Amino acid sequence: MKRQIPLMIVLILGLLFVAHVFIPSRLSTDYLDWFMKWTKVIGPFAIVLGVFSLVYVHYNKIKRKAPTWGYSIVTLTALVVTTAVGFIWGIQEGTPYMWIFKNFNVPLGATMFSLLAFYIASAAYKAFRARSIEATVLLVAAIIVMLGRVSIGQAITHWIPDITEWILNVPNLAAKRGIALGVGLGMTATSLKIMLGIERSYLGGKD
Amino acid sequence: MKVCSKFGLLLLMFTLLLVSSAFGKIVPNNEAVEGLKVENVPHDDGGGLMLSWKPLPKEKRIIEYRIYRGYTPDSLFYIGKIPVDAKMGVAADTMKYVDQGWTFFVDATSRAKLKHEKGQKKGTKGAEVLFRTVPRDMKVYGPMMDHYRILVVIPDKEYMYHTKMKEFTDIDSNEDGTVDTTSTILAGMKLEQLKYILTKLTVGKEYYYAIQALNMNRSASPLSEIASGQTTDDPPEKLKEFYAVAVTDKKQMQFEWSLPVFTDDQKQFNIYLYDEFDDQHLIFTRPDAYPYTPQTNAIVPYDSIAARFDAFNPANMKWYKFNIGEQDRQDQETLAKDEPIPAESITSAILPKPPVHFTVKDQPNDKGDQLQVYFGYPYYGLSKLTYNDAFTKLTVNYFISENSMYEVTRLILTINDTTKTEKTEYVLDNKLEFKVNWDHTQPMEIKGTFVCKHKGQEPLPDDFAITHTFRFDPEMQVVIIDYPPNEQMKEQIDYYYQVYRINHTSEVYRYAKELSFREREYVDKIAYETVQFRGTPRFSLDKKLLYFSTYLSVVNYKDQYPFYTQAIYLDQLKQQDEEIRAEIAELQKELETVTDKEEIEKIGNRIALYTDYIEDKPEIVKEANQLKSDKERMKMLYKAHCTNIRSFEYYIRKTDGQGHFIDTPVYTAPNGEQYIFPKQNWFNNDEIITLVAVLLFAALVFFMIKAARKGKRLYIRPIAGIQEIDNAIGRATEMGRPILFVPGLSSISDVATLAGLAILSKVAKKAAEYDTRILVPCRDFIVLPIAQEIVKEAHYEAGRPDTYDKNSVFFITQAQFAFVAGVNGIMIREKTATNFYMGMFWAESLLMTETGSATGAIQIAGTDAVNQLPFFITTCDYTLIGEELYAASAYLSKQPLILGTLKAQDYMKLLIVITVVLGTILSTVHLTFFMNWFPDK
Amino acid sequence: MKFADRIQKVDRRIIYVILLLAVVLPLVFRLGFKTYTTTPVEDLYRHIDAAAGKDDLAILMDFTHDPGVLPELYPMDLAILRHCFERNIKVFTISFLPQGAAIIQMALSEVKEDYPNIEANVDYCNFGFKPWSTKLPIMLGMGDDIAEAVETNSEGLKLENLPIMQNMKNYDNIQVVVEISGSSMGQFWVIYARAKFGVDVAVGLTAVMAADVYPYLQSGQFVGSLGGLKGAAEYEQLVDIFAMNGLEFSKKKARNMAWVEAQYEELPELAQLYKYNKARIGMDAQAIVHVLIIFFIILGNIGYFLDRRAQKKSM
Amino acid sequence: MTETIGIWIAAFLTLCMFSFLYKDNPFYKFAEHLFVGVSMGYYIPYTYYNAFIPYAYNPLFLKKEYILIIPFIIGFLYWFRFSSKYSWVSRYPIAFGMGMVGMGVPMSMHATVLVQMRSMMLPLDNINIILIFIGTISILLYFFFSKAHEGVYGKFTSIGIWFMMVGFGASFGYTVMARISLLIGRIQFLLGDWLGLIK
Repeated sequence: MKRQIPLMIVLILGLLFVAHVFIPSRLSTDYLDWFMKWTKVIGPFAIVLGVFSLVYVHYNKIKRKAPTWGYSIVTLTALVVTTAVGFIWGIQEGTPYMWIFKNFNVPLGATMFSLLAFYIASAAYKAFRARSIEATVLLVAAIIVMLGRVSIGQAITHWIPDITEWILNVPNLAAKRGIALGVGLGMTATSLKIMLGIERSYLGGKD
Repeated sequence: MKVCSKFGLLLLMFTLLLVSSAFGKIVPNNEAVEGLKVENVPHDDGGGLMLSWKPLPKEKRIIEYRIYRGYTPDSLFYIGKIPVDAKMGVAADTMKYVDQGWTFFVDATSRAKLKHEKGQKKGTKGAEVLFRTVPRDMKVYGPMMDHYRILVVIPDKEYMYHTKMKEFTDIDSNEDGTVDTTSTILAGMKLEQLKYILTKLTVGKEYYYAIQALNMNRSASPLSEIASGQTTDDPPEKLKEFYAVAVTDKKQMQFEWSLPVFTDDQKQFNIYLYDEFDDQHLIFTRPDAYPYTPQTNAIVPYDSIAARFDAFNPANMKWYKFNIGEQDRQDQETLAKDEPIPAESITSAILPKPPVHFTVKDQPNDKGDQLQVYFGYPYYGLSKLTYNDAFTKLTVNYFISENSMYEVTRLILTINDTTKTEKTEYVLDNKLEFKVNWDHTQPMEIKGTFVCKHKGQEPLPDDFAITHTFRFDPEMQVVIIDYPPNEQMKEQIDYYYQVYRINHTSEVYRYAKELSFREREYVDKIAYETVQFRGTPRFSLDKKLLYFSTYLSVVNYKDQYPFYTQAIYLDQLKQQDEEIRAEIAELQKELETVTDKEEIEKIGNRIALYTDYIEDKPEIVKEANQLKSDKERMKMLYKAHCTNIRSFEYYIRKTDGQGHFIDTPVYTAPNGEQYIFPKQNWFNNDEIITLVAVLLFAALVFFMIKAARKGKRLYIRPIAGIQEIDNAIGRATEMGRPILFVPGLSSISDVATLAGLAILSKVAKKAAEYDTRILVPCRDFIVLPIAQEIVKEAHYEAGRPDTYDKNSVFFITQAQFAFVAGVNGIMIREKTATNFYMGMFWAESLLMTETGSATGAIQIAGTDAVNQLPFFITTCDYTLIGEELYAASAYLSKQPLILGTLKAQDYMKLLIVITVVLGTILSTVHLTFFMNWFPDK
Repeated sequence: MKFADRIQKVDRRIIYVILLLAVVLPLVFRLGFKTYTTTPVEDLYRHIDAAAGKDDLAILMDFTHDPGVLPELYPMDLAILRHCFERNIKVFTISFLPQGAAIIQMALSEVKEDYPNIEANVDYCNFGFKPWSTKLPIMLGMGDDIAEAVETNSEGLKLENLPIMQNMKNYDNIQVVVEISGSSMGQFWVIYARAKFGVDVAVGLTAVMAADVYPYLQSGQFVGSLGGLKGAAEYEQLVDIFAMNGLEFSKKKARNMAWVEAQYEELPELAQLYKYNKARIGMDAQAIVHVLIIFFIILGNIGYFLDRRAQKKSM
Repeated sequence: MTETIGIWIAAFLTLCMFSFLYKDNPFYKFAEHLFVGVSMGYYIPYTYYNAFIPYAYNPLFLKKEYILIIPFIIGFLYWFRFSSKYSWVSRYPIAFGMGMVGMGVPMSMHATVLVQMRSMMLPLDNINIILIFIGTISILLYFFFSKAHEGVYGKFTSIGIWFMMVGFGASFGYTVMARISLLIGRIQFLLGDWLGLIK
């Protein structure tokens, strides 16, 4: 009941999905439609887990007066207000909800992204170390590619753009292919393990 | 208490800020939209009106214009909006909205009650007239249906099996005081059984419109003037093109014309001949194929012209002129040409050659909704030619069009230079390199022949070859292909193919597809029947039912009844039959009394007609009507309906669009059948190799697990990152600082996440043994409880359940960068000594590892995200690359089941290497059959 | 020893400031590096230029991109539109993303400012936003009849009544489809429009995506491509040296750096506007930053090695 | 005015975020916590209106498809996660969603293994193809875990590492480039469109 039935569900649905791939008939596509329809019904309920967990963590911090608990108030306030605003005035363009999204979420997210360039610069200086011969090769290839994509590279010698292109088309292709093949096989294996109940960590717990 | 008040205070401030800013009426939206005009859409079927108005100035920050419509000026319903970018506004002077075609009206998910539009200020114009969308309340939408054209879309299953039969009796009083009663049986359905109801404007009716603009705060402008317009059914538009060609030796005329834009209410095309006295004679009509596209060309034999125009004499062709008229359902007609045009006289030698081997076949490996239409020999074209500086090397990029009858296995190209090098392409990778001796000031030719796998057809003719010409343009420095084209290419380029089809419950061919001269195959999608369309229903307010006509088309019966229909209720059928029998009996009685010969014949004919109607039925209908249960009978009829509506006859027309065309005959399958029906398949043969691979792999897994269980020692080579895990945990213990473990940012269905969690369980156990705190931030709320369980379990296993802190595994947020911001904060505040990143990562990886490296933590990463690996390798102390991550989880767990699968994976890899080496050797010696077993996409 | 230590311990904030300067300075003070044009960009330019002055040929620009990738793609939008307006090439614009519609508006009005004679629906026609779900019907339908497939322009006007459409029927009248996007949308055009109707397709992509199109370029499925800011910069240069000086394209001349330098001397004022140099200026900054980062990597590693050697010695 | 407030808030938050480059500080912490709260708060109504209403509520309660009661209940089972005694009940919805993995078995075999295998089997007729071939094979063997990397075999697999590192270097260079053009774009917008410093 606690473990066997969920595993059975996965096995049966999984086998049907394996069959779905090999059987093109209408019955098979109907099965997929059915599954998708149900999944779409089930899906929205999961968000409650996240909300509850977030509230729980921050509520606890506030209650215990953990260090920096004041910021937890900020988080909870923002959560409550944004949610309330969304439910009261709707989520269309022009509502306070979208206003919050545009003026809070978007700049915060975009800024995070543009910070990446700064991190790269400092990482270039502090963290990108030729710790081993392999890492050295990596850095040299990176430097060639970086030069090859700007006019300075061409100005130095036309070999640099040519080598850049070669790196992209030959070693890069081989690397991507080799890794993708292994990863693909790993994905097949993991899917198989889950389906057969060998891999069950996603269920959590032991009983 | 203090917490609560602080929280409350912040909440209050936040809300105040928002409310004041959002609803402070900061940009007054006090100007109404002006200049609203409603005009009839020209050339249409009388179902379209066009609105235009002046947009409000940019400063008003309008985000949308909302459009309201009604058939009286005192109640207008919301029908749609035009969203606008608030900052940029509308650049044009006028805005337009076209209310045309079928639009959504109502369905079961529409709002429940009639509701006034929000934001209407009492006392202002429009305060009472505006309503939101049409509600699902029958009291409101029911009567509205009389004022529009209505199309109801009903799911098949509901219509066939879940309706309530009801008889309606209508009493019409005639002028002379007598009354006619007609009774109709209809099928009753609830609104929620329908898919939805669509609406369209009706002809000759006045409709009222108004516009309201919403600004950035969603506050509404005052209502515009209510403008009205009347729909009128205009005469059809002029056809743009019309060509007449007389093919003298075939004794026929060929016509071709262009399609009008509005086809909705088109009835037919009429072709007229004007004789030497300018008298008009109708010589041909082509009915429309609504709602499909009709044919835009016709073959009219001289005989059939003569049948309609006695004095027709082909010898006088030069006197005759021709024109075409488009006629709509209201019988309005527009002629295409102001002056009729003469016909071009040709012989059939000028016509193109018809495509060979035209075939229609069920598409294999599908769910039964596709047919293959193919014809002709293969074709290759050149997409690009590149050369080296000395013009000694030429790279040819080609493409091949083939069909399932002639599958090209090899392409042999010859360049017509002095060396006449011939090159054979074994693997068709669209690229071939030549050493040439080309005087590049001169044009050059390239000739291609094919080697084909032909399936049951005759092989390609020996001399079949396609030759392209190319020349070098010195200024542009490029090679130009087929310009001008040679004779052979000219004959190809000038023509295209039209595929026509007709199903087994209709009377006219419909246009399916146009194919260019390059194409040789077309897969025709025959969608499954899922819905029925019905017109305006009756409705009953107390029963809350809508009533629809009960007839279902079954088959094209003997071409006499292209749409042979049957009632869906047996009772209705019996009643009908009884009525007709009674009518026959009455007529026979009448027959005994009349003496007039003509009258007798007339009545006799009617009796014969009625008897025919009762007796002469398609076999399937007869058989179905034997059945006792309505449901069984409908099952049978519905099946016939689906089969016939989805069976098609095909032919192909090769044309230049100007009347020079030639047809293939209608395709006849080897079994004599002309209507081709798409069959569904129960196994996808293209996937055999996948099945073999999956089975092989599953067998390997099975045996390896078995071996592992028996206790066979399975060797796994050491993996650098894994051995460092212990040291890293030990370091954290020594320093007395916590460990951070990020199980990736993806969901549980990601393999990397699972591998990360498996490693987490080992790390958590070690940490518990050393009594070191472990922090696990999660981004996915499904991963969260699982990670919690895993860490809890690890503490139990280590015998330290007391040290488990539920708050050490926690959720941060779903937003990618907010999550990273959170993790970075933890690293800095908690001063973590060791950071693990195991799972799936995106652009955020560097943000985390850089912060980690700044805090001086030992970092161990593992991911299969190829784009993030370089950053991990250069910033972390150890990195598990791709599959090493998966292997690590198995390596650490030491469970036979998991070790066994890793082993199986390993041997599978070995098998792949061997296969690939073998395949490469074979293809290098031009044996490509082996590699062709594998799928290419 | 001390040197190595000092290198290792530079405050990261100093690095941030240097980076910021390396980005800002080239943007404010133009460096004016000349770009080396590459074949895919030249091919696209040549293809578009071949429609100059013809009223039965147009190019179709698909703006399926959102504001997130504007920095890289917007200069392409401007450069191509300027090329077309300068050389009297008819343009159609379309977008399958709602945000793309606003970008089209913005780009058109920005370039139109400088070309007062260019008229909407005569010299160009904006098809506007078409829902994502209509992408296939439109791509395929244009092979038969553009007016029928697209139906209305962005103002809701029926296409077949517009002056620009008088000589336009189907893909035969489309010189090239230029797909400008941060996704693999261009491959849709190859599969549905190129394979079936033989229309030429080219793409403008973000730099990250650019590497993925090599196979398509090699096989000729894309007639040209603009990769990231660099591609845009090259196109800007081609427009300047040929179109702005009223010259026909010539690959020979484009590759002759001395000739290119000379052309820059005689540019009209219009070409000096910042918006038409955005990609080249951006590329200058990019080049500087690349060099800076390479310098950082090398310097950082020198420190690292000195440090390690010192550690080894002391052991 | 709303807009102005909006721009100021956005600017303030941007600065808070950037302040992290200097060092961790209360402003950054404030922005970070705010971001967490707002983004979660954004998801709740979004999911409600765009997933729950159209896929769960409408079909069940308005279209009266009563069969959907079953997934509705399964969805509710997620909430048992909060009970310590019955938390196993929440495995049911998780297991239901996991059924999809069945498709993953043949699909990933087809799409990532077999298709890649075919593209590797090209005739070895030029040096680049031979290099790609050797590279791919050696990378595959590098990930072969049943044999230690020793001797000739070890040398061969280390070729794989070299290939991978060069490949990683390329994608490294590309990513760096992309990030920088993003920053340049942002600063161009800031300096040009916002402050009007460059023209």
